[in-house]
Amino acid sequence: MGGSLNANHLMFLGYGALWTIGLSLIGLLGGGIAGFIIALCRISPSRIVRLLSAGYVQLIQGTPLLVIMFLTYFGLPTLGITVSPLTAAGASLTIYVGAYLGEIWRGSIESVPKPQWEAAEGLALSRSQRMVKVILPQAVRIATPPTVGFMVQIIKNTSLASVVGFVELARSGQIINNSLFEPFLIYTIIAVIYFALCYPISLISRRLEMRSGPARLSLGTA
Amino acid sequence: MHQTLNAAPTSPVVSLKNVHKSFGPLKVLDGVSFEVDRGEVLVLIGRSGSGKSTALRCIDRFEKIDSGEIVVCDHRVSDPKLDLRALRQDVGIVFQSYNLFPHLTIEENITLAPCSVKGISKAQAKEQARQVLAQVGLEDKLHQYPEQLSGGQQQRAAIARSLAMQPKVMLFDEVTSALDPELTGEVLKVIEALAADGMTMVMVTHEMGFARGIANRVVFMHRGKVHETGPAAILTSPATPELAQFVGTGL
Amino acid sequence: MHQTLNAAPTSPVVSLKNVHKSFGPLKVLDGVSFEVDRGEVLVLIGRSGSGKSTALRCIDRFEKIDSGEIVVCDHRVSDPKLDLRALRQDVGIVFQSYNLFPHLTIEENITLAPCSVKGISKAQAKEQARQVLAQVGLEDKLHQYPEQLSGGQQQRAAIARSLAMQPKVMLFDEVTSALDPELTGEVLKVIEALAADGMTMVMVTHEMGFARGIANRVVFMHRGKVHETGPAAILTSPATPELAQFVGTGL
Amino acid sequence: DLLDDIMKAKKIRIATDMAIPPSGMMDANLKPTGSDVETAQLLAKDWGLELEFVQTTGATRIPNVQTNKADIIVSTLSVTPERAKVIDFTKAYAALQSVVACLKTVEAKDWSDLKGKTIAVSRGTTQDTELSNMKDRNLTLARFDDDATMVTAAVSGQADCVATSATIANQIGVKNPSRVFEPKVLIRTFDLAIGVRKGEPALVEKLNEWISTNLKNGKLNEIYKKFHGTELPQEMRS
Amino acid sequence: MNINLDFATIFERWPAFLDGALLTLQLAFIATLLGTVIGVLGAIGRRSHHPIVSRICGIYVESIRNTPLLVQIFLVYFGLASLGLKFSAFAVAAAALTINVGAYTTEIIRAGFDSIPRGQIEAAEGLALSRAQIYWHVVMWPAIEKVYPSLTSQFVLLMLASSVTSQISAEELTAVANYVQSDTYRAFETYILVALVYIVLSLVMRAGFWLLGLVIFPRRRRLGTPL
Ligand SMILES: Nc1ncnc2c1ncn2[C@@H]1O[C@H](COP(=O)(O)OP(=O)(O)OP(=O)(O)O)[C@@H](O)[C@H]1O
Ligand SMILES: Nc1ncnc2c1ncn2[C@@H]1O[C@H](COP(=O)(O)OP(=O)(O)OP(=O)(O)O)[C@@H](O)[C@H]1O
Ligand SMILES: [Mg+2]
Ligand SMILES: [Mg+2]
Repeated sequence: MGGSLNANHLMFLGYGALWTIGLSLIGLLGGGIAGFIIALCRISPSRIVRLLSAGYVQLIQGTPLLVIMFLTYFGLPTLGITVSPLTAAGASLTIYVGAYLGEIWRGSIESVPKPQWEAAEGLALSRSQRMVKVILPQAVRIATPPTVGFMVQIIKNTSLASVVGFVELARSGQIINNSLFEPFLIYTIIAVIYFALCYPISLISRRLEMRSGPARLSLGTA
Repeated sequence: MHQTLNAAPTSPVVSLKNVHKSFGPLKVLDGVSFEVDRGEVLVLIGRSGSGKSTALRCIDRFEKIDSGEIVVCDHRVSDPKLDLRALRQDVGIVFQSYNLFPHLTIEENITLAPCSVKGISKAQAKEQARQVLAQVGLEDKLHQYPEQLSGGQQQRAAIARSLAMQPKVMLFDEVTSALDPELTGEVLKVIEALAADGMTMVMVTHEMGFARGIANRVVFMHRGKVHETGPAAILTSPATPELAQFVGTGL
Repeated sequence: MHQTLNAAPTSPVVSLKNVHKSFGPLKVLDGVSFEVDRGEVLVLIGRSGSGKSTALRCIDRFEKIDSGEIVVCDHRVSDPKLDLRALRQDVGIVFQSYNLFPHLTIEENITLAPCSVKGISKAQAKEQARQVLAQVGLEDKLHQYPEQLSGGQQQRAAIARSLAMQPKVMLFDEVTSALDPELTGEVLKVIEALAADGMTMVMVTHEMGFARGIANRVVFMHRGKVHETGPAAILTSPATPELAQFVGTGL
Repeated sequence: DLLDDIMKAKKIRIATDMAIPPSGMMDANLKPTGSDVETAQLLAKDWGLELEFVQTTGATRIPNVQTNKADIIVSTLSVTPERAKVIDFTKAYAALQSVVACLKTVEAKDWSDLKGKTIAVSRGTTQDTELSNMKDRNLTLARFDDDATMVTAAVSGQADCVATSATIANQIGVKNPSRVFEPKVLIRTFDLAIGVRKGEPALVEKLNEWISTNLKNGKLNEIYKKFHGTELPQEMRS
Repeated sequence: MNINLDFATIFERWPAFLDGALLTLQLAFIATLLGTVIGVLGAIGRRSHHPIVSRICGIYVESIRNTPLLVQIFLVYFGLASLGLKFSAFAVAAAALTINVGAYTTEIIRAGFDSIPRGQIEAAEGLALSRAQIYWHVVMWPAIEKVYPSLTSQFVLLMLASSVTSQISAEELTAVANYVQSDTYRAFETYILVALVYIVLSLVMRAGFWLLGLVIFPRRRRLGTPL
């Protein structure tokens, strides 16, 4: 222990940041697909599907991601399913991000004014045609800013993958901190790296928001 | 506009029989019955809140009725097993608020349904879009987005969009209230041409002059009931004091 | 309604002198001048996009003009140091879209400004709300929310809200386009009563019958200019071909 | 059984937390180092096995062996009866002297002097458990998630006393020469053992043999001394 | 797998879990309350015509939203201490959470403000209401009503995120869980229990916000529009 910050430490942090980016992409991809399905389920004509998906969203949004990670990685083996850290982290992020994106997207779909649905109905378009040609293009405009905004949260939340053994940005900082004992310095560096990863996305999100009018929805985490 | 009417010549195109409809405690339609024959233009009038829009919405099954029977072009609208899309291919509806799709150009707004529902070719649909837009005096707005048009122009585009589906019945809900007299006149001509071509129409309007000019039959609604009905002439010589008051204080 | 007019009897209540206004490259008002005397009802007509709404909005300083002069009740509207709130206590405006506050009941909509701006007591404001609602035939809707009212009812509530401020001039922008003839008649009576009481009014309308009935003077706008002006009679015997075309094809 | 599996695979997976200095940490070149790390390396070398470190955090050390993601834990596990219900422990391979250390200027000779002072401690460590159980001594604890945070709290003046190993207490004065901490009261000496999941008697037996041998030949003591600055207790070495 | 789940050992510690849950709720409550105030002021500031005011609010929002909460907590805790200011862990945790959630609420409420149609504001201007009166009567309440679901979610997320304050010795629910699990080494049981407690807490919070919504938005109550 002791010593001072050197290039190796920075390399180590950089390597951690790569994992952070990789995990974010996995979460976004998996969560995006899951979220799309959830959003459709939430507005399904079937009451049971609506209830089940609403229950899923409530459950996941009420549970810290840390706990989801833990239970996926260490809980599934007790049921006889072995998962690698990458699978566990990917699955957890998918489950988690899907619940949030699903809600954002459902809100966007529902915020397309009711007369638009009716006008499309009046033109004899089928349910799927209404969705694809009239509602979704308008919903995408509404949904883009909060979706991009939520990506920032995904990036920050991948830090919890340390529980399944990933040494991503936050954990690599913690490890260095525990050999240097300089939390002030280390955490400021980490903050700067996170800022560098997140701020451009926030900027894009804001641009989009300005272009498509005020966002009715936005969600974030700490 | 070429119309192929399948309905047997004897049966009415639209028929409402003793239709009841409430919103919660509020009784909006209280035993409404009327019929519209082929090629007929029926004008629904009545004071605000008397249930005109609701009656129109029930015909196109945007609202489910509580009891009674509605038949439109041989579709039993009150039947729970109704084929909704088949009904709406036969019925065109234009709303009080124009409801153009804001993310599509006027041309795309108009060609969307003919291409998706009827499966006609893009080129054909575009040609048709040009025709119907010309009918409403908007041929130069083909590639504009709705928000680039004035209210009046948007309403005309919405009418054109409905016309493009070549429906058997057209329902209009106060389509002229955003138009100035000049444009109202133009639309009136369009609608007259449609009527001459055999189009059946039900329209809600507040403009009595317009009603007089276009109506084959007038239905005056009052407190959820059909209070008086008859040819356009009843607007000038009403039989009931309520209709007299309604038109008398107007123009 | 008790009006205390401070304007000197000789000066007009509203006066526009050579007003120019562009939106970007689009010239909307191109040297508009007219005056409205005390107690006069001026009706602005013209086809869609001719700048009627814009002229009205400039009078209440919702738009800043590029050049020219506007004076309303001795407020120099074109002056950058204008006391906006004082101007707007003297001017009531009702918009094309009703703009009731959706989260407040009709009563709260009406009492908000009198209580907050004029500081009158809650009880007094409620009493007044009942009066103005009765004037527009909505006394039973006091405790409803706007979305529970039909379009026509919402517009009448919006008029009542403006009346409650007892302004010296009222500006109306197509306030009757959502009303049926019966209600239009009622509102006409309200407005006539206001005029008799000395209220000065500027209104934009598409309904020529209404214009004929109420106007002391008519201003016909065409391409951002005052094209023709005169008493209501010009609607039946227009001097310019443009106005003739505008009213001729109408009712 | 697990021992056979390890020998067949020619590889042993050892769970070690790399964020608890001086037992597990990274050196300036970011190579794992520390007393537990060298102990693990010695074990693998002696048994002729390839060594794989499984990165864990404090909370996941046990689940890692329970769910067969690691074979054994060498990560400052101190033995308590409560924990022995969940995993099996080998005999002790090292010991940890826990003290309450305070700012040099603080007058404190025994427990009663610590009353009313805030004592910083790493949450969930055996020091934490011990002090938490001393209900009648009226101690005020401030629990931090790891040693680094606890040390920083002491360095920055958030706390004037810490309960930790003597080694870590010395670090505070290194970081901030105006705040030198020295051991005031001994809490206890804890045995540290290797953790194995329940029901693997053969592996525990073999590990016990290896520990005895290396305590006797002084190799474990050497590792301990290198990182903790003191020798293992006399009775362990004999 | 030789894991036998034994919840009894964990349940025995219920008083500790209860204390932790209460502290979590307290932190969430304080940060929600103060965060809303900051959010409203911040949103007004961001829309201010004064460039310096809106810039400062922008920097506040961006720096908070783009860095992890943990770092913010460290900076407040150790930063204050090195300035010689000592506060209890609870006070620091509450302050850090407030600063954090204030940035998010600023953004949400600003979006709500922006979504009020121009016509509404013009109607109010036409009635001679002052700027402050317009903000209060015509902009703020409808805006908050519109973004109420987002605000609710944000505050529930804040409650979940408050677990990080265990790092600076706040004895909230996660801290208790960490302590219990390292004392007993029964990580599964602890985490499952803690997940359940968090779900209950978030349901309690949502129910609380729903009830509050009925009180502060009479229109929603009357018209039965779901919140
Ligand atoms: N979805 C609804 N829920 C509850 N009440 C409704 C609904 N739609 C309409 N109403 C009420 O039903 C009554 C009739 O409404 P409708 O829109 O049919 O009137 P209308 O004759 O078209 O009036 P207007 O001329 O103002 O358009 C009104 O009192 C209205 O408030
Ligand atoms: N804020 C604005 N920005 C840009 N252009 C505008 C704006 N407001 C109005 N315009 C344009 O100015 C012109 C005049 O608009 P205005 O609303 O005054 O017309 P109008 O006579 O009231 O028409 P209508 O009868 O359709 O209401 C129109 O072409 C319109 O597109
Ligand atoms: Mg209607
Ligand atoms: Mg206009």
